[in-house]
Amino acid sequence: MTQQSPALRLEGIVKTFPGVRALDNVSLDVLPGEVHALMGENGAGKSTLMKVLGGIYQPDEGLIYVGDTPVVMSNPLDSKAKGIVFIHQELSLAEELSVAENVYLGELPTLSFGRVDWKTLYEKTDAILSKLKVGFNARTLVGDLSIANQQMVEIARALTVDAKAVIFDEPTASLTDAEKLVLFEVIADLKSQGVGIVYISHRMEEIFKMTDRVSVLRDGQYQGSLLTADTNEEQITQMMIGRKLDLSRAPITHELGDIALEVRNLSCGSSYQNINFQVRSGEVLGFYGLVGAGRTEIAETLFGLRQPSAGTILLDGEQMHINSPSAAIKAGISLVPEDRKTQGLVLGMNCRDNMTLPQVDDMSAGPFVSDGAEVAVFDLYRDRLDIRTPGWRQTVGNLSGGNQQKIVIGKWLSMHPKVLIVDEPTRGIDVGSKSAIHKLIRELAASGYAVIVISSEMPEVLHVSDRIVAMFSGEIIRTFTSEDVTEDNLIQAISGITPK
Amino acid sequence: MNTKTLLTTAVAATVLMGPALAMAEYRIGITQNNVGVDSYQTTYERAFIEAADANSDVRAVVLDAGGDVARQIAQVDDLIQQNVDAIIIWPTNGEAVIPAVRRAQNAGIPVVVTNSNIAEQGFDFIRSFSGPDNVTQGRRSAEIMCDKFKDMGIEDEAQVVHITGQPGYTTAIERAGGFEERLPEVCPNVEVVDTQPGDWNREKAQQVMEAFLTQYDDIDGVYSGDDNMGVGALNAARAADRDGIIFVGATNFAVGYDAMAAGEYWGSIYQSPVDDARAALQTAIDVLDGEDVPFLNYFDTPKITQDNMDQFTKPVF
Amino acid sequence: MANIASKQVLTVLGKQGILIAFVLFMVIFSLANSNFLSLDNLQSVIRSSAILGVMALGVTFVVISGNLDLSVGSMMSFSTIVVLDLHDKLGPNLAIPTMYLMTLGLGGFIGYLVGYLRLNSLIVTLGMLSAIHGLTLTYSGGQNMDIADKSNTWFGFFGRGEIFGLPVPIILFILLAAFLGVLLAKTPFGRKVYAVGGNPTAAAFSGIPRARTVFTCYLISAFCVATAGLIQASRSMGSQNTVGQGLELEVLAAVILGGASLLGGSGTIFKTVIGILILGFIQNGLLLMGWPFYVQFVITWIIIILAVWLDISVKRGKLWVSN
Amino acid sequence: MISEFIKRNLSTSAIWLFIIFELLFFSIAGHYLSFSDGAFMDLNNMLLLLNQSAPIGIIAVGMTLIMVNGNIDLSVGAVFAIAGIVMLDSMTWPVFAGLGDWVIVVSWTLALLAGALLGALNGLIVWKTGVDAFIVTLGSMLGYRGLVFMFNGENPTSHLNWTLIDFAEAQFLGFNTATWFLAASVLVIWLVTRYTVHGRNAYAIGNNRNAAVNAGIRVGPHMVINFVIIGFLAALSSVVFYSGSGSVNPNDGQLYELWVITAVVLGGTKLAGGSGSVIGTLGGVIAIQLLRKGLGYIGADTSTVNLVIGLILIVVLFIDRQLNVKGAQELRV
Repeated sequence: MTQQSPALRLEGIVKTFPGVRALDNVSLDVLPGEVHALMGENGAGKSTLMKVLGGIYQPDEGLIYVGDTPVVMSNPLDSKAKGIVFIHQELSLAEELSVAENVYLGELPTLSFGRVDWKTLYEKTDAILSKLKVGFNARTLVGDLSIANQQMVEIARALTVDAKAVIFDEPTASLTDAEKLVLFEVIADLKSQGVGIVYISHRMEEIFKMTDRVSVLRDGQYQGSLLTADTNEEQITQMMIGRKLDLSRAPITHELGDIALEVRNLSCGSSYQNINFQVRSGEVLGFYGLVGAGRTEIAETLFGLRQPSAGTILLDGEQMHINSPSAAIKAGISLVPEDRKTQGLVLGMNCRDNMTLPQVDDMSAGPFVSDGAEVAVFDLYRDRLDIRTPGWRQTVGNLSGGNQQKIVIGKWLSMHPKVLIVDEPTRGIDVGSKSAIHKLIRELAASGYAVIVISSEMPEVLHVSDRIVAMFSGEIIRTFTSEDVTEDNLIQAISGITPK
Repeated sequence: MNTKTLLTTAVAATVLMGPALAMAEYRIGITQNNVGVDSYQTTYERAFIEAADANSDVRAVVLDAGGDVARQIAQVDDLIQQNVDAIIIWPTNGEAVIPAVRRAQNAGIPVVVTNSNIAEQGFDFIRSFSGPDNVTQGRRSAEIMCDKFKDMGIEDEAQVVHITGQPGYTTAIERAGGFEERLPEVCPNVEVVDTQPGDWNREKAQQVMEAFLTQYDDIDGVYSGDDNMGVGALNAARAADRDGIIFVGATNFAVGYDAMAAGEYWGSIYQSPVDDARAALQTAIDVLDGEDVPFLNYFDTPKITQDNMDQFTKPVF
Repeated sequence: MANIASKQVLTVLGKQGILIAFVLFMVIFSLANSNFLSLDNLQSVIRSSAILGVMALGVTFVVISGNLDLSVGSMMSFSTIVVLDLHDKLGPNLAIPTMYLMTLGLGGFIGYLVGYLRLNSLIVTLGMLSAIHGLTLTYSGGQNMDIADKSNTWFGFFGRGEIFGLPVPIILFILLAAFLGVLLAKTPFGRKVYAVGGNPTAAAFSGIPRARTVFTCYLISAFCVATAGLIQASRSMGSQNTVGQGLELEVLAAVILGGASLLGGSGTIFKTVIGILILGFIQNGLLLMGWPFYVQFVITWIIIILAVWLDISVKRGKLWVSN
Repeated sequence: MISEFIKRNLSTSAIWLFIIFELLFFSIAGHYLSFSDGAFMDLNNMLLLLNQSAPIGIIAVGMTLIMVNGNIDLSVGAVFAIAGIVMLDSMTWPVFAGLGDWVIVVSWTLALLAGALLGALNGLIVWKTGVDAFIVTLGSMLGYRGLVFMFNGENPTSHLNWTLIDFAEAQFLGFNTATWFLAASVLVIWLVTRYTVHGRNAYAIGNNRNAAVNAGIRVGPHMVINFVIIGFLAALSSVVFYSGSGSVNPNDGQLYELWVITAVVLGGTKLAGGSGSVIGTLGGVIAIQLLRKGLGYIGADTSTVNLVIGLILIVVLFIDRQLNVKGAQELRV
């Protein structure tokens, strides 16, 4: 290792909450000009650590150094002033304000009497934007930008200060490949300026492409750091979960049934055009593509949340008119939506009520909801999906991400659908729960469900799918079978590169 | 086709309204307190419009302040702006309208106050007040009650509760003042044990009375600022099976008149909104005609009790 | 240790705070005035709270579904005026159902605007507050409505009647509270109301029709308003056009006091009833102690803020917000 | 992007189109229905209109800031009454007896201070307890009204000072005192919203509170400042108005909150916060005052005024919805 002092150094950080030791003696150093990956399952302590760095939490013990100076951060602005900058995973922008105001949110340049110095503001922002090579300027309203461009605004924020360390928290979640390349250039640029970079991501490909070192947290404890070049995916995973993870393809061990769902020439405005595919019962059909390729929109159309502009949907060979979710449910289609917190769950409700929500009309004894029937359903799927909760009265908002996702899956399994659509089944879920959910999807297919899995993670699609539909820009480019799929041609298909 | 229709309408309107406008000698604007809040004010408005329509020399601009003093002041300014010949005002607040009334006077527009007078500082700016004498009404109610107590022989021990009108409203203040001033004069031993506002509202008065009934075991008389509230109080007493209470009100409403006929309600003050409205309009016309108008132009509001009610027709409101 | 103890105190207070406050008030008032706890007075308070209470039951549904209803006051005036007017024209047998239908029509209109057209409920009901008042005035011509022959009708039953010594308004309030309480807590519809209010998107993704659920909530609210109007009309046999003016805020205050969140998704009928009784007893208690009516305004202010504050500080685990 | 631009401008200019429509309608209808000689669109009548818009208008300017910030204030009517009482009552306090007409300055200051304090109290409660502003101010709407009554029981508080009234009735460059105060409030708050850090942060907080918090903006102090401003403006509206009328009923200002909110929403400010402008609000205020004035001018009665204003509010909301409606193929949740 080099002799230079780290850009950011943590020493023996301890943070306890009532009953939990969220961070247990964590030490970490990020060198100037280094991209340092921080990995760990959800609940491993990453976000607590970030909050300590952001001044939102004060550590119980331990010291933070920026350069050689020990610092105490009292709030996010304070930590930014001390040279630690965050780029958050969730967009955190004010849409009615201009790009410039968002970039300098919380620290607008001022003149006397608290006036905003617009001239300086626009000049400084445009200077940053030109570095990012984006197609909009400082005066554009953020609300008029695409999601990806909004993410670029978020990144522009990090460049406003003389940062010693920049922390990227899942920055590529909503970026296209082209935009990812710009982001990686930005990171390389920061790196060459001697900034220390912390890169948090679940995506192994990015970790191996981008980072110099990997540090792993597990259960609030520091597990060690490895040079990225010297390690591999399995080793990191093992550090994260403490055991080996099987990412190999599960063999098909059962016969496929009849065609459960067929879609012919389905189009929906500008979202997607001329979509054709079939799913058999017992089969897992993967949909792979970039965010915005039209995958989620197809799922939402099948579930009656959007109206197609053309095309037909056949279920068991019969043409269906699905104009509402209740019609879809009745027809036997279920959708596990991509965002469980906003779309999947009523967070203030208890576990049981969430699980039985779509079928509450059928749970009744006379005019009343039957407590017994509901608890029976809940118990069944709690056991089957191994949902960890103190009891059905527990408010769903208090569960971990993995358990929440299992509640959503249980909710739709209990409807006994013919076709189960799962959109991003493991987004934001720790590795352990991830593999449990993958296993579950395979089992569901084996027991005769037709399953559609939409995912942005290639290992996931490869792992669970029998066939994979590759989408690009609203169209199906190619449907792969398990024999002809390779990582290379899959990536080419979803990037709009025509295969040779 | 459309243009033609429009043209025809326009011509027709000119033909019909032109002469009418030309003939109208006086344009009189009125801004009322809060039409629709109770029947008295509604009947007043209707009577006023009828009286104005009946008089071919008068065109009336009829406005309503909705109980909001700011809106009333705006309406006075509007009337000044429209350059009416006279303004009649039913003040939402007897003092707050004084500057607006002064503006009217400065613009050369005579102002007549109706129903509820403005404060004394404003007397210089108005030509006349036309309406009931609310202080006298309060005094008369006290007399009605006292006389009844004397008949019953309880004038030395009787306990009275008092339900007032809308807080801050001149009529309410004047009636309450008159009552509380006169009662000790005629019946020095009668005690007013409690006073609460009923906001001119029957339901509110009923609630207030319910609490009074719980709180005081001995209530001999109830004075309410008007019959509407009085009937609310009566309902409460009936529901609690408390008989023998003497109810006296003011502004005899139809419901009060009926209750009197039924022997449940003792007395009130007979005050007709029709008389009130006509008197106001006539006062304004007289002022415009240059006649000599008394400054305080009270119309008579006599006592009405179960004993003499056959001399009065049932109020229409 | 002390910290944990205070946290437990906070939790208990938060969960049962409203009940504790309720009991506290009862004790204070009964010490201050011996008549306060008399059966007569208790009955009188509940009876006079019944009208407000019946309206609050309906508004509870609307609030749990994530909306507001500021039009209940002027809608109640409308029902009262209409049923009184129709009583003499059609007789009570026809007048009552007709009035219910007309009120439900207004509720349905609001429900359509908020449910199906997805317009903001605060503004819609604010507009309807004014519009329905205008409608009532147009209908009545601004005149008070009185039943001509008060002694010769059974119409007084709903407001003045008694069954086994219990006033009918109280019985109606209890029956409606029980019915709506069960509807909200025990039926599929009630579950949907909570889901739609708690997370409308997730409800839609679960196949629950938001529009129809919200629409139904406004119908329920209108039904309650019509019942309140009926009790009111029957009780006084005559009414002004402004009889319900301002009640919307008292009703809302009671619902909030009962712990329903304005964001939707939480609250119960039982808690709303407690909220109504607290308001009723404060009003009555202060009146009995001979305090002017406006002291009640100030006390209601303090209680509402304390109640909601306690509720949310339990949820976030601390009393004060720092940021 | 172009259609976005058109939509954005259409929704902000809609209120002015509506005002033009009202002017034309009342001019034409008034020609047939009014007994007045003067034309509706007479210059003096329009100047009067601005003057009459002031009481609601000055408060609405403050409400715009509050609503842009993502809050609401239902207590403005009660603050209006309290400030009026403080001003009129303090003019008679013996302490100030020697001041002559200078007492006016002192009384104005006291009233404005009272308004700002009551606003600050609301703001502090909203900030420190974390209770929703709707609930806090619903409570203080009652509580402050209680304070009004405690001042002077149920009696009006009155004091006629002719110097003060002359000041209120004065004209400068053709505009009335109240109009100047309205214009000044609009201008100052417009400058605050456009050009100050506080104003921009208020938009940011209303737009995306989490983003603002993450960026280190201290949400609480900004909210308190805005509540102080609206309290101050409610008091300013009050002192301007009561300078010209001299008497406060304890019930004055009731329902003002509803009128003010109506004006602000008509002016295009979003209830959810983050979007809106005081210029639009000025349009909303003028539109309402014009409607009241015009309906009176053509002889409509109270019931019609209520009906029309209520329905217009709903129609405006409906049109706004239609302008922002999503395509048929969009997600329907």
